Amino acid sequence: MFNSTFNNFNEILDMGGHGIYVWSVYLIGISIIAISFLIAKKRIKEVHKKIKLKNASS
Amino acid sequence: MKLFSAQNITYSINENKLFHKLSFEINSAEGLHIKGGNGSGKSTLLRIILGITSPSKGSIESFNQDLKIAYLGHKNAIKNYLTPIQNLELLFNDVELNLAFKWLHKFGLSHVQDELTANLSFGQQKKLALIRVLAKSSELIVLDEPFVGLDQVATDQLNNFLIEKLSEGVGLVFTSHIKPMIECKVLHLGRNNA
Amino acid sequence: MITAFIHKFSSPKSFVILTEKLYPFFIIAGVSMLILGWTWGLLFAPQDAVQGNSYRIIFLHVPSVIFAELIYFFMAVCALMHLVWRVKLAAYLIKSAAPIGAMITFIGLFSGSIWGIPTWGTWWQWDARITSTLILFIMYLGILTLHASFSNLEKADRLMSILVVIGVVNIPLIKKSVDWWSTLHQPASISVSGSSSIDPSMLYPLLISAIGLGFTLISLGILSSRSYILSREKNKKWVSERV
Amino acid sequence: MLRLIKSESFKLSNKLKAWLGPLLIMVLVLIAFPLSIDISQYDLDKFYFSIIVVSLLMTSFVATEGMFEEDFEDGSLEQEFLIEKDFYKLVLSKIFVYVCLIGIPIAFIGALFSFANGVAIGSFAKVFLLLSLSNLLLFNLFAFGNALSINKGAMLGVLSSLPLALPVIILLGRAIRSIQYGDGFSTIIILMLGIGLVMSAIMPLIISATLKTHID
Repeated sequence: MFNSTFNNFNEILDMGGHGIYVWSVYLIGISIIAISFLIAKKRIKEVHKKIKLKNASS
Repeated sequence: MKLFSAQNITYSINENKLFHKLSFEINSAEGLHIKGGNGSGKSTLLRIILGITSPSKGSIESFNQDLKIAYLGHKNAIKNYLTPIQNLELLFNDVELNLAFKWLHKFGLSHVQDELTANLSFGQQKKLALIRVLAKSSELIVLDEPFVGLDQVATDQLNNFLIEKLSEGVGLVFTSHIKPMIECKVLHLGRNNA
Repeated sequence: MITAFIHKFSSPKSFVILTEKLYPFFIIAGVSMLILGWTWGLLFAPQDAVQGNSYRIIFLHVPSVIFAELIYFFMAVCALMHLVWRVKLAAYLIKSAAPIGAMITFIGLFSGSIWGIPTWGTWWQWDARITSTLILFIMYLGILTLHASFSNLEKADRLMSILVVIGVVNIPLIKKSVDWWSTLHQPASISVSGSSSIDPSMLYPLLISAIGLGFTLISLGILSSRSYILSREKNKKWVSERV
Repeated sequence: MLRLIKSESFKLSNKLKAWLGPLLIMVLVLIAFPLSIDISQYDLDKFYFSIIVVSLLMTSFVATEGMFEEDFEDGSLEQEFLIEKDFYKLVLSKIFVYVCLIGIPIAFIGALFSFANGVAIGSFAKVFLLLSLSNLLLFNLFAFGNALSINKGAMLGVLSSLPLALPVIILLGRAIRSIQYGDGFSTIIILMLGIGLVMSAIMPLIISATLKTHID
């Protein structure tokens, strides 16, 4: 069960001709999720900044 | 007779307080004049009295669920693709319609009664909208800036009408920038509350 | 009574404090399970007899489609709470969950499309499941658009909740139409009650990556809800004190 | 209730644009479709139904567009609230009036065009019944969409209620197939009637709550 199905790195990339589909899906999927995290973190920073500004002015 | 009472009511939009901890009551045969600058929450307060909006905090109590209320707000609820006559026919049953037509005559709108309401002037439309309140029998009259747009004659007519209604035991709440000729309690908004 | 109970445990303040503590757990668990599940699935799981290696997309596709729907149901529960008990936090959570739902639905759609190219020979089919997922995606965007159209945010919250609750009826309805249409889509690979039609060597990595994706999405939800709650409650004292 | 039906039909019949417009759009779309393909009539009858269904969808959201907006903008909704304390009856009578004055004529036009395009005359009544029923469903749904988006334009209303209308479209497509092949028609009609009745009872409740949120 835990033996790799693939013998070398090229086979992993190629995946029997389907590598382009598999890897592009994972690449794009992961980057979308990662970007969402970055956006969420940036939003928190912005809100904090805004509230700090407001606190300073009041 | 008590019609409505409010205890410590607060109203806020998007977490901004419009008014804070307001208490008052409305009795029959008594007028309440709500004063305040622009954006002090006068119209909102009227809508709370009407039960359209609820306050964010505090409690309100209306003592009669079937209270007959006549109300005219900023929006005049007039269909401008109909004639004044058709508008009144939509609003009133046959009995009330007679009284409504009388007011139409009193306000000097008889000559435009078959024009489309869209072609009437602002003041004329306002008068038409007021007939909704004037010709309906009611126990509480709620008016939002009733005098705006009215000429002197109509203002007097409205004042007299309201005084007469008060003597008949009808409750009255209104907002106005002009000092009316009606004797009534005054509620100031936006001055840390009267 | 019940209202008081719910309101006590649903104050935005305690939610923010609680989730801030839970965040490290979710993000670490989520990411490590994703790495484990995907490495297992991509490199160690056996090849599918029919589809060859292209089936390995399943480890991203299926979890994302599952969460595309789960997030909507979560939003519907929140919407009911908001409408019935006027829980403010529930509305905040809907608003923060909707973009995440849209995102994961998009991932599900496009991973399915790409998967379709080697297996079905086409990237799109007017098949009931695919179509209903596309509709789900549009519904997420519709909800966000509706909320953005109103300047009175409390009004926007309530209208959005109404739409979410009505929309939840729609999903099973559209799914039912699977029976009405001739469908190309393979029947769901895993069923909750019965036995799975999938080999354990493929099932385990799939389950692990599904749970991992769940944790990851929860931690994303924690981040986005925090920023939204802070911006909505910016006039409150506790927010100023926290920052 | 009778008062509301009377006043709503009076208002609608005085707005030429609001009730005649959708009918004309329906006719125009149905004319436009045969023009957009080759005039060879051979294949037209096979998929002409689908264009009827789509134009039905289109016209019904055009028809319901200003359903509540006018009453909201001019304050009539508030006045109605003071009388009835909710909008259930108002919405119910509004949808009833709209279906009678616009929905059924649209269904009639659709049925008329369907048999002008090679569908057997015998199925005219079936098609008419089917389209009227689906208009009842669609008007309820789009009324909800318009209540949600009230004064924010029809686009928002369509965006939020069109996904809800898609099951209706699937049902309709299925029903039309059953007319063409002549089986199971009555089952579908009964199903649609049932859904229509349930929806006509429940949708006004939801729409009423939505309108209440708006005047709040």
